[in-house]
Amino acid sequence: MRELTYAEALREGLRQAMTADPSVFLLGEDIGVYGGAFGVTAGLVQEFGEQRVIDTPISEAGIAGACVGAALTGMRPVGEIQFMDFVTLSMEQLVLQAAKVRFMFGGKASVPMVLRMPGGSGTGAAAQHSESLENWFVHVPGLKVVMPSTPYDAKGLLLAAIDDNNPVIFVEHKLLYKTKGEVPEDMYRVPLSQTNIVRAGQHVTVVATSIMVNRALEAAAELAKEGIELEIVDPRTLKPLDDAPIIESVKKTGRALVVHEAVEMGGFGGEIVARIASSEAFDYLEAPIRRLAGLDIPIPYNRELERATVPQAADIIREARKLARGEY
Amino acid sequence: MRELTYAEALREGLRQAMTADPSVFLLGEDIGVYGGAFGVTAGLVQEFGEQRVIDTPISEAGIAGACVGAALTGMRPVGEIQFMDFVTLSMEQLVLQAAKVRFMFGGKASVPMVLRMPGGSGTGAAAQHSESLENWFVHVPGLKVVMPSTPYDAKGLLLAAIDDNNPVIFVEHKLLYKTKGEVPEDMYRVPLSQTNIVRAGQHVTVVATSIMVNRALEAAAELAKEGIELEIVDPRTLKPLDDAPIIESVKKTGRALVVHEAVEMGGFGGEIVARIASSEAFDYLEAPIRRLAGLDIPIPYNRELERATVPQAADIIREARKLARGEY
Amino acid sequence: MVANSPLLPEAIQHYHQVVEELGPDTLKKMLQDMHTIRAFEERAEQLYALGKTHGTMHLSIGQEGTAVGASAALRDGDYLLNHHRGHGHCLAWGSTPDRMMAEFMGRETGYCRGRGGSMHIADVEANNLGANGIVAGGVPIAVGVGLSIKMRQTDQVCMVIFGDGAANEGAFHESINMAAIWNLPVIYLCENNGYAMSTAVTKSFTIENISTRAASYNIPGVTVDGNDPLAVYLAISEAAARARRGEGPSLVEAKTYRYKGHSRSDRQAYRTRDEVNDWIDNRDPIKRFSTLLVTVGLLTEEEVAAMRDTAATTIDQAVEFSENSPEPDLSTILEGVYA
Amino acid sequence: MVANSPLLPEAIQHYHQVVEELGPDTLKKMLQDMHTIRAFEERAEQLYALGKTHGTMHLSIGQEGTAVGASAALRDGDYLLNHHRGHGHCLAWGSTPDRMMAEFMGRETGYCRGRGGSMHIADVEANNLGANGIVAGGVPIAVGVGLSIKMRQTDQVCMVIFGDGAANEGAFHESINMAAIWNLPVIYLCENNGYAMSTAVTKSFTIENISTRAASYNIPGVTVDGNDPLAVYLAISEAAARARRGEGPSLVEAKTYRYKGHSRSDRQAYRTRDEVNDWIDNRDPIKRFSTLLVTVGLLTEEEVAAMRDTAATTIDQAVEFSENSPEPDLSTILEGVYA
Ligand SMILES: Cc1ncc(C[n+]2csc(CCOP(=O)(O)OP(=O)(O)O)c2C)c(N)n1
Ligand SMILES: Cc1ncc(C[n+]2csc(CCOP(=O)(O)OP(=O)(O)O)c2C)c(N)n1
Ligand SMILES: [Mg+2]
Ligand SMILES: [Mg+2]
Repeated sequence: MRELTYAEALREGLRQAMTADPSVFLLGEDIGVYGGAFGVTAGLVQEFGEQRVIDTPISEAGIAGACVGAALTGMRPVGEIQFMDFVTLSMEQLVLQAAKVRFMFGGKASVPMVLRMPGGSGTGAAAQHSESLENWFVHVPGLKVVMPSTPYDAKGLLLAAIDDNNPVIFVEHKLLYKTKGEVPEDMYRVPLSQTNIVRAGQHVTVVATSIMVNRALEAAAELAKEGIELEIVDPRTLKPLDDAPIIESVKKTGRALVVHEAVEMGGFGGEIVARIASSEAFDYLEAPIRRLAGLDIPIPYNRELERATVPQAADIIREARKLARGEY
Repeated sequence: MRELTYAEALREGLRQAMTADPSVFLLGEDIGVYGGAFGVTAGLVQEFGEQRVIDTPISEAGIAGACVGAALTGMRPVGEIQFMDFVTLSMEQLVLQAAKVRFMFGGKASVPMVLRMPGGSGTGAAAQHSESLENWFVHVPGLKVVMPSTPYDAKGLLLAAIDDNNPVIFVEHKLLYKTKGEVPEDMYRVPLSQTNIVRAGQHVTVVATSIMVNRALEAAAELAKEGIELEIVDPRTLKPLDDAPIIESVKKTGRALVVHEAVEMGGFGGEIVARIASSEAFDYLEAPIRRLAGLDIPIPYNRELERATVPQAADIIREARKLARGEY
Repeated sequence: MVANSPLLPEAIQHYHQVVEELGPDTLKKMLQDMHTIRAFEERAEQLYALGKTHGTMHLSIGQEGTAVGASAALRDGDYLLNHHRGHGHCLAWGSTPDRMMAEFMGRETGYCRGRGGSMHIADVEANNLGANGIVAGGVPIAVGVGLSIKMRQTDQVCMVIFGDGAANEGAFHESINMAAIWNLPVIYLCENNGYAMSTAVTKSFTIENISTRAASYNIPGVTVDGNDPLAVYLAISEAAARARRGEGPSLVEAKTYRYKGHSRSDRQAYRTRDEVNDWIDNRDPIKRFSTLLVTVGLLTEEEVAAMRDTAATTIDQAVEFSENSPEPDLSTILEGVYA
Repeated sequence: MVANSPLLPEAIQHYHQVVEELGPDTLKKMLQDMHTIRAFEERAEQLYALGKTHGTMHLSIGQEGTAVGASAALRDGDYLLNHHRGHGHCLAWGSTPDRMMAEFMGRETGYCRGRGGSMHIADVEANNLGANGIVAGGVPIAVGVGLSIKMRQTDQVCMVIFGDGAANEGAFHESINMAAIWNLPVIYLCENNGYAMSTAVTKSFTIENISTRAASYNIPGVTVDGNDPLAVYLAISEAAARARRGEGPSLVEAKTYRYKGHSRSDRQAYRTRDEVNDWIDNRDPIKRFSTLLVTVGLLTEEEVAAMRDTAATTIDQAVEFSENSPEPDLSTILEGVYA
């Protein structure tokens, strides 16, 4: 099948959604002629015009508010926050308005908006341009949180997110934009809240998100040579979470390693661990449940420090091996 | 010993800190002649003047920024965010500036600020005035997060937070302001990052924060009648977390229930569960680790719905009893 | 009562400007609405004191002129976003006191099924997109509503009402700028009642009129007497006409005053009783508007009194409706979070 | 080179206004600094192209006039907060190219021990509180610095530099308002280079001059030619004097232009090559200032050329210093998070 990059897959999803539905439009900083900081929207303004691909001023609260208001009144805005870090400026609109309006109004309004944003480190952009803040949103009732790891999922989940009648925080990863994978041409959806078993294996369940899925796959290939088979589980939608496949997997393997790039403390990994530890999988556990995640430091600029701050394939290999060998 | 309310204890802490150190000052909305939305700062402007008890415009990003700038240049600001919900407007300054400046500058600056804010539901203030967002901050390297449950801790932790050379998010609880407890008159400190065993017991470890400590104590009194003894553990400082006493306690009881008011999903409870599940306490567990926390909905206005959204003593009793009886 | 309220010469002038356009019925209805708003809020305060509601509330008693003047200038299909002190705006926009009171009392029959309460009353069917518990919370949303109108190519407008305090939130600035650069049909109505909670505008602004800030966005900015409903009507009408012509947003500042404390528990140490009384005695919008309508011969004093009684009856019924309404069923607690 | 750059009459006039105050040495040093800044950034760009650094960088080539003019107007002890396009500000403030280059190259000897990089260079000992990766990120911090100065009762001032794009962040508005109501010694310097990334000011503002926004806070607002260092010097001097007299903040807008793309990967589809060339050919701050100093007889053309060489040597040495400096030790990775 045809291969696209993650960025191209997203662009194709946006293009198809905009073509199919005139209420879909894009807004964000430098998404027009510049094509977005990571090129995701390149060419779309030429195709759909400045009325539907709207460059905004540098006003992240305004961008979020514009999405909320448009969504409340019949449109399906897809906003872009240039780097996930800047969503710190949109929190009030996202958390106190977008997420709550429907409930506060007794179920009588809906906010079908998507807010795309790239998270993650690895580009040397340092502490203020490298955050992984998805768990903040997971903690907010009323929001959905989606985090694709492959080009296929990127397009399919984006289309499903645009269809969805709720505010969806759509977290991309800078280092994934150039990764390639098979992407069908049709306007397919990957349903939200459907956890994916990326690789089957019987020894250790690795629950990984976003770029960590790729690193887990690398680790799995290595460990397979030692006879250790990882089962890699990608939730894809972090909220609402489809946790049944995770629990099932751990029941099978008896060992769980949860891997994400975000800082470990207070992160999404805790949620996964807690789901496992309070589930029927508890009785099947043969080892402590381990997390592998970002160090509790801001992302450093220096390349080596930056790499060492977040899990790499080698770290997954080390941890999974220990789990498999009963060294915990 | 003399009893004070939680609000009075905080006020006494502020007064003592301001008296002892001219670099300590307060700023926030309506903290002067109004005395703060919950009366915590009542009388302080009369005592210290408008130069040191500063009413601000309604500009939460500005308040946070003012704290950061003052802290960077030799002052020790204590800011107030009127309701924790409004800190959604301060996130950029707190997370991208206050928390990171020191690290980004190679350790060459410090940001000794405290930002006080009341969280929690129970006053009928509905979805936009009742949030418990502490885990967002727990997830941010460079911040400290403190959450006192008693008047004694409120004063002692506040003084320790003001002494601390890092940005401290100090989370109070609206329903605790009027609770009473013994508070020494001297300027004592409760050291940060010192978990407190509030009640000893051998059957179930209950890790509880803020107002849930009180509810856990109520539950413990009830369950004691049935011969079930809860051990109640209050982290007090959520970040950096002193987890050793928690692990120790679970090793003793073999059962853990983590209770907080914040929404369960993506909350601090996950962190506690994960610490336990990956620790040596794992081998001592006789039951799944359970969480009891806020429902995944915005806080409703209606009084009964509001109550039912967050854990009450009866819920703790039910869950702890099940754990103790091996019903999980 | 009518007699001792000074009639400003501008009021008469405004009356002559609008009487053709609005007609006597609308003018009377505006006064009736002012009475209804006041009665609603006085009752709300009582209910609170009696412990029949919990939570908080923000009363707009004294500010009724702005609410009715602004609403009268707009049409069915237009959008409203308002703020925490929003009972008056909702009533003037046409919400029924029954369902508002039921919401205030946390009942299933309330506009928000008892989930929202006083600070979150919305009437989505009437394009009232809600009060807001967050200062300036609705202001950025107005950009999106404006964009949506523009993209859907209707001739609707969106009015967003906020207080003086809100004009110091960054969101105010971002929103107006966006509406200005995109020429959106948004009316920014700043209801300047002199205080943000305890903070006087003189302490939080260095300018006399908040409408001055319109110049930062090169849009019209006017300040009007918020206690003169016709002055507000005229300003909002002009802003609406401009918006419908595709010429973009306007900032209207209505100067008014709240008689009650900020919310339920306010000792009001930040202002003097004399200041409050001066407004009540000399600038009350209901008294003034009554005097006007009596002076021009549209109403008799008796008819004015009857309006007050009608308002009281309406509110009695609203309370009765609410008290007879069920509380939300606990089993429905998880409803309405996701669509 | 000097010859073909037009000398504006204002430049001569400004020269006569400042020559007494600044003296020839400072004027010469300003030109030398402009050369050093340009050389630093040209080298930074090369190093990036050679793969010797990672991350991103924002070059201020073309904007050197604002940086040196503003710094010259302030004193030791004053505070600086600046922004992502900050190399020039830091160098003009007195930071050494060695440690800046080392930071840019992620070395332990850099100002931030290699943790910050280009966007976060700070020189805390010199009261340079740092560049900022967040648009308008430093702007609210300035309020706190101003408050702190006021409370400590020193005669320091705080200058915060930001771009045109930053003036559309809510934080800009909140900050200036707070500084205005409290009369804080803060100078807001908006370096308007015509674009925020790809977005022209004409698309994101409806006003001609961003300094117009000062009126919203009742503070002085002026717009000056940012490519005339003396014009910037004069405006900042006046703002500083005002601030030191306790009269509060000012907003100074310096209009300038960046020659390079926004950051490392910018195709610049949003502007024409002609537009860029026009600025380079006709308004270059270094050429202009050179022409001025030659015209008034302070320097010869040869001396100007020597300055360029000196700058090149300085930067050679800075690169050498950096390349010989160690990278941070991995074992120190957890350091510096908490005090
Ligand atoms: C973001 C935010 N900050 C603070 C508050 C608390 N608060 C509620 S109303 C209010 C005063 C608002 O003043 P103004 O905008 O003038 O409206 P008014 O109450 O005078 O009608 C404050 C500080 C809030 N609800 N939201
Ligand atoms: C809050 C925030 N939003 C967006 C960005 C991405 N960004 C970095 S610089 C920039 C343009 C800034 O323009 P301006 O303020 O005019 O400064 P200039 O780059 O022109 O010097 C943008 C959009 C950011 N760093 N921070
Ligand atoms: Mg007000
Ligand atoms: Mg610019």
